[in-house]
Parts: sequence; structure tokens; C-alpha cells
Amino acid sequence: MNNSFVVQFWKRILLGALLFMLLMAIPVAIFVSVSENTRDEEKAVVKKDYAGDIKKGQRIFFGQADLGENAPVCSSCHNTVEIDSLNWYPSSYEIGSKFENKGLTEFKKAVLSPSTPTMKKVHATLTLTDQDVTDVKTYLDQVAVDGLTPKKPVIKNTLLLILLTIIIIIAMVDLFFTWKVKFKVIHLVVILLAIAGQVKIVSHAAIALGRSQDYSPDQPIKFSHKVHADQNKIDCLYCHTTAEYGKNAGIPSVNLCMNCHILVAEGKISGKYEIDKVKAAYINKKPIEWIRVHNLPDHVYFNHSQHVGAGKLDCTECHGEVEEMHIIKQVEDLSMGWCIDCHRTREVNFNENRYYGDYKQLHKDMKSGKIKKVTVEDIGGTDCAKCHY
Amino acid sequence: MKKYWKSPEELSYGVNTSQEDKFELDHKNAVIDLFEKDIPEKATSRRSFLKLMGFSISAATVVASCKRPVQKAIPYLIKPEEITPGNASYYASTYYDGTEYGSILVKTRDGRPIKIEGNELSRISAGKISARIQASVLSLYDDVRYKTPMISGVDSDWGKTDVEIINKLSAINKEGGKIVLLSDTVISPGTIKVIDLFKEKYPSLEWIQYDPVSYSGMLVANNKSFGKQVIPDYHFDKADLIVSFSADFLGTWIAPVPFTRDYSKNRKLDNGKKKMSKHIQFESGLSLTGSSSDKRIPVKPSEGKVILGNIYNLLAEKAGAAKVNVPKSRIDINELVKDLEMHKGNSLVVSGANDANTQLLVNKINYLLGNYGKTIDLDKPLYLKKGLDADMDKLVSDMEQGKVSAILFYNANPLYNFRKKEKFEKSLDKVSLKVSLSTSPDETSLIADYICPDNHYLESWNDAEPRKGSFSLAQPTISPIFDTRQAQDSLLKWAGAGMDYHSFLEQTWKEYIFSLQEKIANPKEFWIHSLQDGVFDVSSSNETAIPPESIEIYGPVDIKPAGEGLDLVLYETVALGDGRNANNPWLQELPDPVSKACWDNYLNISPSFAEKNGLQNEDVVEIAGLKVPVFVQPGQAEGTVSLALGYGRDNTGKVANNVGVNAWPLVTLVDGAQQLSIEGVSVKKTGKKHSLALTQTHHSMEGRPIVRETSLEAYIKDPSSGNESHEEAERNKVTLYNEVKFDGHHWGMAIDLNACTSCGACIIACQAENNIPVIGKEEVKNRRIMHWIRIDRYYSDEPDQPMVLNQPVMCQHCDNAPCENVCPVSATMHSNEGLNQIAYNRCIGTKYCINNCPYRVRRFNWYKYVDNDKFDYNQNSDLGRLVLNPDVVVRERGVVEKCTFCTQRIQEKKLDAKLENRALRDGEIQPACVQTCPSEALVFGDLNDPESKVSRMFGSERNYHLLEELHTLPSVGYLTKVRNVKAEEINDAGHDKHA
Amino acid sequence: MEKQAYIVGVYDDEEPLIEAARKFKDEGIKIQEVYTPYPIHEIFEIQNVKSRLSIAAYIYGWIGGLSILAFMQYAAVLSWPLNYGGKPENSFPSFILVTLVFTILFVTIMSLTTFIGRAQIFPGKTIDIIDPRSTDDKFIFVFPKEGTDRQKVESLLKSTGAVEVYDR
Amino acid sequence: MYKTEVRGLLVEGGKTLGDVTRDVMAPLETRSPNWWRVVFGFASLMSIWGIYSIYITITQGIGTWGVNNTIGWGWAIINFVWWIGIGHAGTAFSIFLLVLRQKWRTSINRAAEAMTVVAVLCASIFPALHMGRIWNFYFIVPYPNTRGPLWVNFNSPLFWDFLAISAYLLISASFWYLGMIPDFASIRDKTTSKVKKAVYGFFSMGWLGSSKEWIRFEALAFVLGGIAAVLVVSVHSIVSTDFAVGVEPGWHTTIFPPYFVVGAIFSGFAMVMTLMIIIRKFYRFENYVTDSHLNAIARILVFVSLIMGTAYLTEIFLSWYSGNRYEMFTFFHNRITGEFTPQFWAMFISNALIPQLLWSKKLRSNITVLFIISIIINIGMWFERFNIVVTSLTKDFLPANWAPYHPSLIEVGIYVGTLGFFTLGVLLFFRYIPMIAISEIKGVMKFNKTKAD
Repeated sequence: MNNSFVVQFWKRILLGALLFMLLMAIPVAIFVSVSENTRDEEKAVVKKDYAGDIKKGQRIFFGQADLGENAPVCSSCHNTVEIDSLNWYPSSYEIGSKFENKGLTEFKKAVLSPSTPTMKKVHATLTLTDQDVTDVKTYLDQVAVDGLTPKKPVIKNTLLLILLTIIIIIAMVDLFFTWKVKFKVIHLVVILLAIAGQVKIVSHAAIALGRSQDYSPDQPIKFSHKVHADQNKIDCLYCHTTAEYGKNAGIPSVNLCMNCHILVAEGKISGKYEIDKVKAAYINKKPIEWIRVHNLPDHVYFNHSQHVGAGKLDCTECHGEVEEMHIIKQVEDLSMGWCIDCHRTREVNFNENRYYGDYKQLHKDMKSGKIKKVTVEDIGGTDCAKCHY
Repeated sequence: MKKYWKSPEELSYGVNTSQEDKFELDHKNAVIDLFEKDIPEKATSRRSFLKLMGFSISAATVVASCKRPVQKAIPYLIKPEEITPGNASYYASTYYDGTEYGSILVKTRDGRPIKIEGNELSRISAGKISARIQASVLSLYDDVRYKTPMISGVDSDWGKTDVEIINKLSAINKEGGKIVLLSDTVISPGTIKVIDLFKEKYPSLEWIQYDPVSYSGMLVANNKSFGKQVIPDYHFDKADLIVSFSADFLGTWIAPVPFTRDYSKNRKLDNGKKKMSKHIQFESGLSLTGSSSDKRIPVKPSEGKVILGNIYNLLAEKAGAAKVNVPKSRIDINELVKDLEMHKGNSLVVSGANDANTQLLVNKINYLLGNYGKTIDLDKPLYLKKGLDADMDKLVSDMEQGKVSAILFYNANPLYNFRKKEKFEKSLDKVSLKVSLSTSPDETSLIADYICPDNHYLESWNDAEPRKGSFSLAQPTISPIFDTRQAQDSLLKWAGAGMDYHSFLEQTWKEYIFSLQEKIANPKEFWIHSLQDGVFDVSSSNETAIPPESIEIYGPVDIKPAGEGLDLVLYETVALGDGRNANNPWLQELPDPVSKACWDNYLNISPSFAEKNGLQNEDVVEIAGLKVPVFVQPGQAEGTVSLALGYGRDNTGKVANNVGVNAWPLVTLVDGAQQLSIEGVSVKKTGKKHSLALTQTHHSMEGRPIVRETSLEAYIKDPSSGNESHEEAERNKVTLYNEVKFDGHHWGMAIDLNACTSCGACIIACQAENNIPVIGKEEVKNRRIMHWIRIDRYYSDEPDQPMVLNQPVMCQHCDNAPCENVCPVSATMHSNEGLNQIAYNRCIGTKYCINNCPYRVRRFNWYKYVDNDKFDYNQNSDLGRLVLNPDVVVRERGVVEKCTFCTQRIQEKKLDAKLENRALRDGEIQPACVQTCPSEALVFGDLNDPESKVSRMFGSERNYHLLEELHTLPSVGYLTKVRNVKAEEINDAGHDKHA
Repeated sequence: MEKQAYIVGVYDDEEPLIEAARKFKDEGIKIQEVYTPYPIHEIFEIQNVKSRLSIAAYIYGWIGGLSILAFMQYAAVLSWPLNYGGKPENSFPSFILVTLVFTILFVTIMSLTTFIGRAQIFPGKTIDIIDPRSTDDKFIFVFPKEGTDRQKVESLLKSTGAVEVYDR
Repeated sequence: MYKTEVRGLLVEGGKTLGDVTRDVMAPLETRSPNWWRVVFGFASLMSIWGIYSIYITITQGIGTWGVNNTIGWGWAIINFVWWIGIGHAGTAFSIFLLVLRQKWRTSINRAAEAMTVVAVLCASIFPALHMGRIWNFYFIVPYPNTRGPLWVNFNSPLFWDFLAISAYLLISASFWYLGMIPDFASIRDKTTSKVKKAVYGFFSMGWLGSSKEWIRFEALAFVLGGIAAVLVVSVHSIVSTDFAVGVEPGWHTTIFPPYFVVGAIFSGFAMVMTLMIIIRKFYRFENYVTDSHLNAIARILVFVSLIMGTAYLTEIFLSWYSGNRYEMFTFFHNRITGEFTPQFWAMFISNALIPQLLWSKKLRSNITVLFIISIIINIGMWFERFNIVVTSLTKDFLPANWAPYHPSLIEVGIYVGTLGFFTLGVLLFFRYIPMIAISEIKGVMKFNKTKAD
């Protein structure tokens, strides 16, 4: 092919594409950024009758103020930044919120004469003057309003998208104007790869829209499934009582928690702080507002008893290795394809459950060896109206 | 059938210790902010929390933007044992609103009632309920209900209200002033005891039971004949010949549901039965009952009386009894009398006239025919109607004379439905204390000094004795949504009883009703048992005594000849009855079984009258001062026009206000009984138009074999008679592709057209079960009604004397469904259980399936019907949406929907079977329509099971499929209608003449 | 783009042009390009230019048709067989129309692409217009200046009725 | 080679090649005439009503239309089929005649193709709008997805329709554009305006007119023409299956595909006639669009009208002959007599009877008569679609479902809007695109000479 033709052709196409991309960049960026879960909360400021030095308080909290050699640094246990992992110790925000509406004396008492052994041990070397306490309290009040420092974003899709756009622009500029790289093929490869990357990001964002795989929100109580299910070997169905016979697996009510926690008042590592929340809920008659992790759209009917009770599925098949999770997380994407895939391969208790006796033809086929197993699909498990009505 | 009964520990409900009380209250206050601020939170039960809880999950998931909302999951603080979130519980209860009685099961999900079903243990309603009872659950979530007690129209609280009322009542009592309690018929033994207690405290109390549609004439007549002021129980199943004079016993007369059930028992021809009852109806307007009859003779009401007299005379002549003075009837009745004589002891003559003389004649005729003790039971009378019309007039004159100092309105709304409401209102001025116990605003409560809102019946304790010896209990299924109090509690409070109605009722049952039985030795156990069952019947022998022979027609009877003028007949509609439920949008939108009109009342005129006066549908005429549109109703008797009661309400709520005209003022009083027929009216054209919302506008089958009918005579000769085209279709059946075989289940439904009376209960049951929106008059007029099941009604024969054919039509679940094939996006296809399924979320709304469905059973969501001010019905408010069934998706704008055979119910029962490790039982799965059908015309089951009832019905020679010649292979079968007439009568009237 | 030097011969009618083309061919002088306002089939023959686009289109047709049939077979029978109104999963007659239309669509798109590639035209292509009248009413021959016997060409042009001969 | 003796001169007035370019370019080079501006304004008003109606439909729902549970399709589908029919002719015209090597097509095909593209665009608005959830339109595309994957229903005529119309739009647009490339080059080389030079130069894709370009151009034109000829037949056949696959009485018939194709050609040719008369009149192209051209179209119309009449009668005959009571009711009690009598006879008279007037040579050469008849045919064809959609749906199998149908103002508005869009499109075409294929006209000029000799 004529070289000038190729160059010209690509030039036009790419310039067109560039223009198009610049036009599309704004909506796409918005789209991609909103498809990432974000949450805003309203904040209100409460007036106080004391006023300390926030800066000073912050310095104390971060251990920058000189409090003596052995004084523990608050922030080394009480995180001030949002974290993914589980920190049993209350974060600065939690402390702040807990004491937000309480007086200085109460705060001071809690800090300097703690009740739990862990705290006793750690706080033993802590010496604070009244002024220090006021400063820290003022700082924490502010934290209670502002919340934790958001964690540093890992490379977010939006940024990646912009980066790729920049790469494309640079490659194009070089291709047409600066001519630094002699081999034109390199430009093309770079541009094509970058575009492919962008398409991938956008399509993934589009698919993930309305999905929430890996969703793992902060819960009001640092409830660790690992501690309960793994270390203490509590069966799933002990708490999620209705999974076998009800539509919902059920989030245990506080009285169920109290079955154990009336005795277990203090965790080995976690101390009292989190368990106290359960107790508080029970005493104050305030149910705990858990954040729902596994959400299905309204147009899907899902029944736990069908899967756990009749289908004899293990919880982990859909929820993953919950007993390994400190913070519960949605492991599967819960997409329709995921459901259907399982329905296509999963065997039903065809011979054990007398209900299936009605499927005479399948039984005949099974007996004659025509089929080896009966999957959910064989008995209509991929029909629309099994889940959508 | 497995039901989840109320569990014993729940019985402590209502006797909360104060600590628990506080606990619950705080607890609820905490969550109430989360969901809903509109509902005042006062009630003190865990159930209200559950209600809100259930609501939060279903409502909070509307994804409005791309942002994923954080969904909170709030568990119970302390989970009640008997509630599993996401699973339904059923509680036995009782419905009685003064017009209809039903023993019911209330289905609750997460603590809120969402559906009413029939209680199969009841010997009266036997698991079947009417459209009105089905719809009653919606009125629980009515926004207009009174939310707090009110003093002179200003919100108040119970403490203050009680103190003031007690003070005033005591003062009146001291002065010896008369206190009147005006209620409708009270059938609750408990309530009667409460009123007795109230009377003890205030001896000047006069209790008047006032029935707007009264049976006063019958009560008086029976008193005169037998010394019993009661309504007897009728056994339509035992009658082989039923002659009814304007008694719409399948639609509105006394107890339509039990009557329909009994009636259809003797109309069905299943299992090769060759005998059925013969039903002859004399009436003016075409009623539901008339349309089901074998022979319907349109007559003027006055003519009906003449005919009765003639029948009596012929019978009396043979029996040698005294005759009455009666002019000769224009209608030849010799044949009928002969027939009646042949059916001595198994015939039944009933009359809907509220006139003691006519009822005396009827009594005498039945007596001469030996029907007492056989088809009529005086020993176990029905208590459903007790009001005497004379009492009301006496009350008005008492009030005018200033004799009445206080009046309490309990389920009574005379300012709407009393014939002289102006006079009543004026005389009320002289009453110093007016207290209304109304649940929601009505015409009467507006003028009351004190409004002490009653609970909705689903929030209340109660009992009932609809028939002597048959008791039932009502229990609350949700704590009061608003700050309301049960009327009985109010009365007890004012009577200073220091006891709430719950314990009072329990005590009453333990003391009195307990003693009526011997089976259970422990009163507590008896109470729990009754509460679980919902009903209690005194066991007694089925034999009934024949009343003494000494009855005589009271006084000399002279029957006037029928007048020549135009008669106006007022009637109750099946949907609205006397109008007390007018604010229920489901009922307003239920098409009348005969006219297929909704959202209006109208003057029915006969086609010949219309022609004579140049009137057309929708022309507004003036009659007795009312301006109403006319509706040309085939079968309207010559010389009569008829108009429905129950419309024209004001200040009742956005649904009922200004719908239709109020016809109650036209009622007249003759011989101390309110008459619903008025002689000598005139109709004047106004030249205006008022549009009517009709759901069917073409009434002839055009000679098509749609509803197939035959005569009993022909049927006995050849069971497949009338169904010849079925054979033809079977013969011509060729198929390009092999028919699909269904392994496992193949759901099907059989509909016995002989049993269906077109009462419409199935329509409302379906609406409640499947979250079907109400669309309002304008949209119904645009022919967009959303009901998934409809009842087609065709006329054959002459327009002035038509034969009526009814046919319920829902999705036929065709195995070769034309609709499935044309959906481009695979939103609708066939399940391996033979269901025609639709995935709403896949539908893009091309409406091709609607066009390609020869049955036109698919519905399109033309607008957004939820949360849209243009459709300001129950789905437009948070409260109204609480009635939604959480198992069924609320459809979005722009998607097609249709009958699913209640897939959710099929799945539920299948799951139950799997969990219990057993095979499904026949009849276990009941779609909502089947469950409620009072005549059991609909049967659902598995066609793969040769023993199932539906398979047997499919095997009947009468079975055919709608439009089977199209080879759509429907899973719904119809059984031909058989009329108990001679073969030539069908041929005359049958299919070809009107083509 | 760099401009090449040409000898241009202009005719104002079709017949002399064809005559001339024949003559040049007989003389063994290669005409670099002929520009005409409309297609002249005789010139194609003389110049011996050919297009194999129709063969390509035929092949595209087979590819498109077979692939859509295979796809439908996969989607409707293998991937997720569904029961639409009792029809068999592979309801072939229904597939015919889709196959037909998709084949046409496929051939169109592929032929267009091939045309653009082979004829090397695309929107906004920069070109060297030899004589703007060639799209109006003139027919022109173009010879490269280098390696052409100018005299002979010019005389031949003149003799065959060229109205104008010029260098460019 | 082919000699046009039957038709007389293809181009009259002794035009030279240069004249052709100048004449065709004239409307592009001069200021738009006043009538153009007036009509443009008027069409814009129609379009605004249309856009408003579309807005209401999308935001409030199909409920704003007059359709209901019995009649799921109303004006939207009538208009869709009508527009598709009109949009048929352009391609049918130029492609059939191209394949048949009918030289006289050259002066008409450009306008006909332009009309096709605009009409198909107008048509495609309707199926999109009549969907309840237009925002889920992409469900109709069988793309790999995470739903299982859930494909589409290949049995559904609507899917065929979607594919056929997208293919048709793409192909007619490319065919149209392809033909314009040499003409754009002509304009580029001829015009004096710099802007026009740049713009037309861009769109001419670097066309020079070398023989290598020409031979590939011709090859592609024949490939596209050949396959599009199949498409012309298949598109309307597929549109007809929307009805023929349905069970409704009056729909379920095998005559539909040919009947629809012929009907489409009929309405399309009538519209071509309308347009050509306007072009000829207002742009003084009498020398290019000669009387003999119009004569030729008129003769085709007579012929096609006969086919239409036969089709109508066949349908009626078959409904009787089949003995199917539903079919018989639809044809005899709902069309020929009954509620829809006026619509049926409007269709029959305007499509089967009135065009027969064109047998007369005198009438055929009267431009006014031709114009009026062409308009009548288009109205008649609209009624044909009305008959098919509305009469069958309003009164089908179960009389209980029979319901009346009245279009709402919104539905009418969308139709008027598409008329506006069409007019706007055609006006822009008049203004900015050579209305007559310059190079093709030039190509056939030589036959003039043979004739003149």
C-alpha cells in the first residue's frame, strides 16, 4: 500500500478519535467515578463548653508532643486513617464520637483510669495534664465531625483512564509533529493498547454498575466472622437461624448476641470496646444498624431455604470463606450469569428428596443410564419465572 | 393445607407489662425515624416495629442514580418466635362490616397484613370470600383514616376526649336525658355484652340498629309467621328449584358468599352428575343472580308481587287454604306452579322485597311447598341483619322533639344513607352530644362533636355470631397504625369498666361460649383453640324442626295491580354494596359483573326504552332531581329503570368523593319499611353527556364458539353437546413441530362455566396478590385496565330478554403461545412446567406480545403507576404501598405484565414440599383467584398427574379450550355451560341467531 | 505533499480520447493515468485495469453467512436453549431471514472497507489535483515528465485531437 | 449498446458536459430561494411539535398515546411502515434500474436515494419510540453479557426487523454517499468559495477520477447494488412478517411479503414522482428530469397499481375461501363494511382505482394530474397500513376485547414531526447536495449524441 495513504488515513482516523475521546472524556470520567462506591455523610457541629488547642491535641495524639519517654503514642493503636484491615482498637473517630456528647471528666476517667487489662497495661505510662486532656478532647471532637482521614487512593480507574488518554495524546503528537520515535509501528501499538485498556476499564465499569463484588463496608460494630466462626467454631446457622427454612438468612437480633455476650464481656484481643456496643444496644433498646453487604436487585427473588434447606448448599459456596474474614466481604459478583452457571452444573438431590418423584421421565432416563445426573437446569432451574416474578 | 396459626405465646398480646410497654415504645421510636415520619407512633406492640421493618427493606432499594445506596439491614432487637422475616404468617380472623360476613385468614409478611384469604374451617364461608372482603385489607392502609381523636374537628388526645365525654354522658345520665347508640347490625356477642355494660352505667341508653339496606320486612314477616324476628338460613344446595323474586342472593342479598357456594354445589355437573338445580329469576334490573339463572323473567317490582300472589293462590287452591286478592298476572305461571308442586320440599322461593306482606306471602308459599326445615332453616337463623326501619323514624321524631340528649354513631352513617338525611341532620341540632366512632371520615362524623376513631378491623379484637351457634373470632394482625382505639374499648372506658376489650372478650368466651361445648375442658385452652381456628361451632343435630302449622298470612292481603308508570329500582352493586367501602380504589375499579362499568353509577334503561326516548349511553338524564348518565342495559325490565346505591359520597376520601350520585334520598318508606323501588318516576333528558368507564363494549359473541353452552336435556343425552367444535378442533389438529412434553409438572386450570357466577372475587384477589395498580376512570375509559383476570360477559338472544354468558379469562398459558414467539428480547418464554413466563426486567415494551395474544390478557404499564400523582391511589403513598406483596415485583413503566398463575405461590408450595421431603399434593397450590372463588369454579393443578382434579376436569366431555382452533394449546380449559332448560330453548337462543 | 512534474494532455470529448488511448497503446507509450468526469469502459480495457472487488464480496458473503448461522446455532441451541411458543430450539426457517440480512450487512461493510483500502480514498485525503477541469468537462492524459519522450507524446496528443497540452 | 428509443432524449436542451456541472451546481452556489426559506420555517415548526411529542412520550410513557390493551400498535407502526415503504423506492429505483442497466435512472436516482435515507431515518424513530423502555433498547442486540449469557429471540420478527432496518439504512446511506463522491469532487474543483472547496473537498475523499478509481467505484457500485437489490425485497418482506407472523385475523397471511414489497415500491415511486415534480418545477431541471422520465414513472405506477388491486382482491378472496370466520369477519364486516369502511375504500380507491387514470397518455403528460395522483397514492398507502394495523387489532378473536382506537395529539404530533423532519432533510438535500448525479448524467450524455445523430 502507498505509504502516504497509510499515514494520511491513520492521521485522519486518529485525529477524529482524539476529538471524539476528548468529547467523551468528561461523561466517561463521571461515569467511571460514580460507579466506584462513594458515600457522603452529613456532619453537624456540636457546641462545647470548653475549648482546647486542636493543634496541640493532634500533636499529642500523634505522639509529637513530649509526654515523657515511655508514654504511648495514641495513634499507634487508634488509627486516624481509614483502613481496610481490622483494628480492634477503636479509631480516633470512634473515640471522638463516643465522647462527643460527654464531658471532659468522663473522658479523662476513661483515658487515665481504664477498666480493661489491655488498656490498663498500655495506658499505664500515660500522663496527661488537664490541659492536655482538654486539647486531645477538642481534637477528637473535631475528628468526630470530620471523620477519619480518607485512605490514600490506590490507582483509581478514573486516574488510569486519564493516564491512558495522556499516553495516546503523547503518542499522537509524536506521530504527527515531533517525530522522536522513528518506527511508526510503535506509535500504533501504543495507541491501540491504550485504547484497548480504556475500553476495558469502561466496559468493566459498565458491568460493575449495580454490582458490588468485593463490597466490604465498615460495619457499626467491628464484628469479625473469623473470631466467631473460625476461632470459636460457631456454626453459621446458630446466628443466621432462618437460612434453612426462611427466605432470608436473617441477621441475628441483639438478644441472640446476648446469649453469649452476657457472659463474654471482653474479647481476648478486642477488649471491651466493641462488645460494649452490643451491650449498649441491648440496654438502650436500639437495634444495631448493620450495613447490608449482599444486595440483590428488587426484581430478583432469592430464597435461602431453597438453597440451604432444600438444596443443601454450604454457605461458603456463595459467601466464600467467611470464617477467614475479619471484615465480611461480598466474594461473588452475584450476577445473573453467576447464578445461571451454578444452576447449570449443580446436581439436585434427585433420588433422596421425595418431591422429585414427579419427574418421571428424568427418573426413567436416570435408571436407563441415559443421564448420569440431574442438574438444577434439568428441572427448570434456568427458567425466568424461577427467580423473576 | 398447611397454615401457620397464631402461636400460643402471642396470646399475651395486649396485656403488656408496663416495662415491656416502654421497651417496645422506645425501641420503635428509635427505628421509626429511619423509615417513616408520617405515621404517628403511639402503638405499643412489637408488630408495629415489624411493619416498619418490613417496609424498609422493600422500599429502600430504588436505585435513583448510578450511586449505589447504602442499604441498611436492621435485625429485630428481640426476634418474636413466630415470625420469620421473609416468610408469611397466617392469622385467623373475622370480617363483618354490617353488610357481609366472612371468616378469614390474614396473611401477614414481616408484621403487616397483605392479603385476606378464606378460612376453610368456617362452616359458613368455608374458605371462600367475596371481592369486598378481599379488598378490605387495602382500607387498612387508607391515608384518610382518622389518625387521632378529635374534639370539634381539632386533633386531641384520648385522655382529654375521654374525660370530656364521660363528664357529658354522666351529666346527661343524671338529668335522665336519653342517650342513643346508633349502629348497624351488631353480630358480635362480645360487643353486645359491652353495650349491655354501657347500658348498665347509662340506663337511659337506647340502642338502635340501623341497616341502610334493610331486611326489616322479612324480620317483621317472620315474627308474624313464626314468632321469630329473624332471617332464616337458606340452603340453596338442597333446592332443586329456586325461584327468586329480585333477590340477588349471589351478589348482594344477605350472605352472598355462602349462598353462592351452596348454589353452585347443585349447579356443577362434575363426575358425570346428570342433575342440577333449576333457577328462575324474576327481577327488574339485570343482576348477577339473574344472569346466572336458567330462566330470567324481567318484571316490574310491583308485577313481581302480583306473580307471587298468583302463585300463592294456585298453590292455596290445591291446599285448600285462604286465597289473597290479586289481579291476574300477565305472565303465565301455571307451568311454574306445576314445577313447584313437583319439587315440594326441595324448592325454594325467595324475595328481595323489603315488605312484610310480600315476605308473608313468600313464607306461606314456602310453607305450602314444605320447604321449611328442608331448604329453609329457622332454627339456625342468620343474625346478619337485625335493623328495623321503624326505629329510625322514631329516632328522628324523638330528636326533633328534643328527647335525645346524646347520640353515638358506631358504624352508622345516616347522613349519607338515611333517606331523609336533611331532616336527620336538622334534628341533630337538638342533640347536645354527638360522638362518632367512625374509622375514617364520613358524612356523619363530620358533624360530630367528638370523633373517637375506631380501629380498622384488622387492628381489632372481636367476635361474631353470624348464624345461631356459629361463632368466630377476630384478632388484631397489626397494632393500630394511627392513634385510634377500638370502639368497644371506648365504650368500656366510658362505661368505667376498667378493662380492655381483649380481656373482656376472652372472659366472655371463657364464661359463656365455653359452656356451649364439651370437647375442651379448660376455658383457657378453649380460648386458644378458638383463636387459632378462628371459628367455633356449637355441635347440634342437622335436623331442623318444621315450624308449627299454625302460620297464617297476617291480615287480609290485597295486592294492587302493577302500575303503568315508570318504576325506579335502587340496587346495591357487587363491588360497593351500600357504599361504606366507597373509598377503596380496588372496589371502585372492579367492573360491575353485568354492565362492566366502574367508577360510576348510572341509570340502567332497557334498549327499547332508550330507543323510544332517543337516549344513548352516557346521555345525562334527570330523574327525581338527580342528574345521572344512562346506560342501556339489555334485560332491564320494561317500564323500569334502575340506579345503584353506594355512590355519590362526599368528604370520604379522594377516591370516593364525587364518584357517581347519591341515590339514597330516593328511598321511600312504605308500611314502615324502606323501599328500594319507587313507582311513577319520570326521566328527563338534559342534553349533557357524562362519560362512563366500561371495560367491555361489545356484547355479542358474533357466532363464535367462545362460551359454549347447552341445555341439561341435551347434556343428559350427550355430555359433549354444545361442545361440537372441540371435537372438530381435535380432529383437525395438525402440528408442524412436535408438541413439547413437560416432565415433572404441567400446571393447568379448569374453569367450570356452570359454576362461575361472575362475582369478581377472583379479580380483587388477584389484584391484592399481584400488586396490580389502580389506574382510575380516565384510563379505564381508554381501555387500559390492569386486572390480570377479567370476566367476559356476552349476551345472546333478544336484547330485552338476553341470556347472559360469563367467562373468566386470564393468561391461558398456551404451550404454543403466539406471544412468546414474537418477543425480540426473550423476555417471555415457556417454562418447563408449562407456564408462560415473563421477566419484567428484560421487557423493553414493544407490545408485540399484546397484539399477538388472541386472548388479549397481557397488560402494559402505560404510565408509571407507582408514586405518580396522576394515579393518586394506594400506590402513591408510603402507607398505601404497605399492602404490596413483597414476593411480587412492582412493575416499572413500559413493561408488559400478565397472569403468572401466581408463580410465587407455586414456588412457595414446591419449596414447602421439598423442605418436608414429600411429593406435592393435588390442590395444595392455589393461585389467588382459585383460593377465593366462592363457587369453586376455578380448579388449579398438575396436568401431568392423571389423578388431579384438574386432569379429571380436562378429561370431561364438556372441556374445551378458548380459541382452540388456533392451535395455541392453552393450559386453561373451560367446561361448557349447561342450562337447566329444554333443548330447544338453547337452540332458539343459542349461537347462531345472534351472529 | 511534493508535487511531481507531469505532461498533461487535455481532450474535450470521449471519442478522441478513446482513439488516442488506443494509439498510445499501439505506440507502446504508457499513459500514467487517465482522468475523466465519468467512467469510460473502453479506457479500462485499453489500460487493462481490473477490479476483483466482486470476487472479494463473494467470499465475504460466504464468511458472513456461515458465521451468523454458526452464531445462531450456538446462541439458540447450545448456549441457552429456550422454549419459545413450543418451537424447536433450532427453528431453522426463522434463521433464514437473519442469515440473509446479516450476510448483506457483512458484505457491505467489508466491501466498503476493501474499496477504501484499495482505491485509497477517505474523507479529507490530501490530493494533488492535476487539472480541476477533469471532474467537469475535460478528459485528460497524464504522463510523467521523467522518462517520457516529450516530443512524441506531444505530437501524438495533438494528432489525436487534444485541445491542449501543457507541462506541470 | 442500449439505445433509448422508447423514451426520447435522456437529457434535453442540447446540454454540454460543462453545462451539466453548472446547472446541477447552481442551487448550491446561489442564495436559497424564498420559497425554500418559507418551507424550511414551516417544516421547523412541524419538527418542533414532533420533538415536543417525542419528549412527552419518553418522559411520561406510551400512555400519552391512544393505544390500549387491545390495540398495542397504533399510528406509530402505521407511520413506521408507511415511511419504510416510502424509503423503499429510492433504493429500489436506483438499484433495480442500475442492475437492469436502465440509463434513464441517472437523473432521478440521487433524489430518490436521498429520500430513502431521510425516510428510513424518519421511519426508525417510530419503532424506537413505541417501546415502553427505550432506554433498554440495547437488549435487542445479541452481545455477550453477564446474564448467563442471555441472547435474543431469533424467531421474533422484531429482531429481524431491527437487523433489516439497520442494514438497510447503512447500505442505502453508503450507496447514496458513494454516488456522491465524484460529484463532490466536481464541486470541489469548480466552486470558487474557499469554504465550499474545503468542505466538499473533505467529503469527496480525495476523488480525482482516475480510471483505477473509476473501475473500483463501478465494481463497488455493482456489488452494493446487487446485494442491496436483495435487501430491497427482504426489508419490506421482513416488515411484513411483523404482521404475517402474528395470529391476528387479517395479518396471518402468506401474501404479505410480496404485497408489502410491491406496496412499498408503489408508495415510494409516488413519493419520487412528487419530489421530482417539485425539483423540476422549482429548480428548472426540466432538461434533466424530462417529461419522458415522469412518463416512465407513471407507467410503472399504473402497473404496480394493478398488482396492488390484485393483492387486495386476493386477500379478500382468500379470507372467504379459507372459510375462517375470524378472517371473514375482519375483511367483510370490519373493512369492506362496518366501522372502518371509509378507511378501506379510501385505500382501495386511491391505490387501485385512481392510478388507472394514468393509462391515458394525456393525463400522464399533465404534470398537475401526476402530482395530485402521486399525493393521493401516498395517502392511500397510509390508509392501507391503517387498515392492516387498526382494523385487525380493534376487532380480533374475542369480542369482549374489542375496543375503539383514537390517536392522541401526541401520536399525531410525532407523525407531523416526522413529516417536518423529512421536509427539512429534503430541503437540506436541495440546498447542499447535487440533486442530480453529475457524473452519471455525463456518462449517459453520449447516448444523446447517438440519438441526435
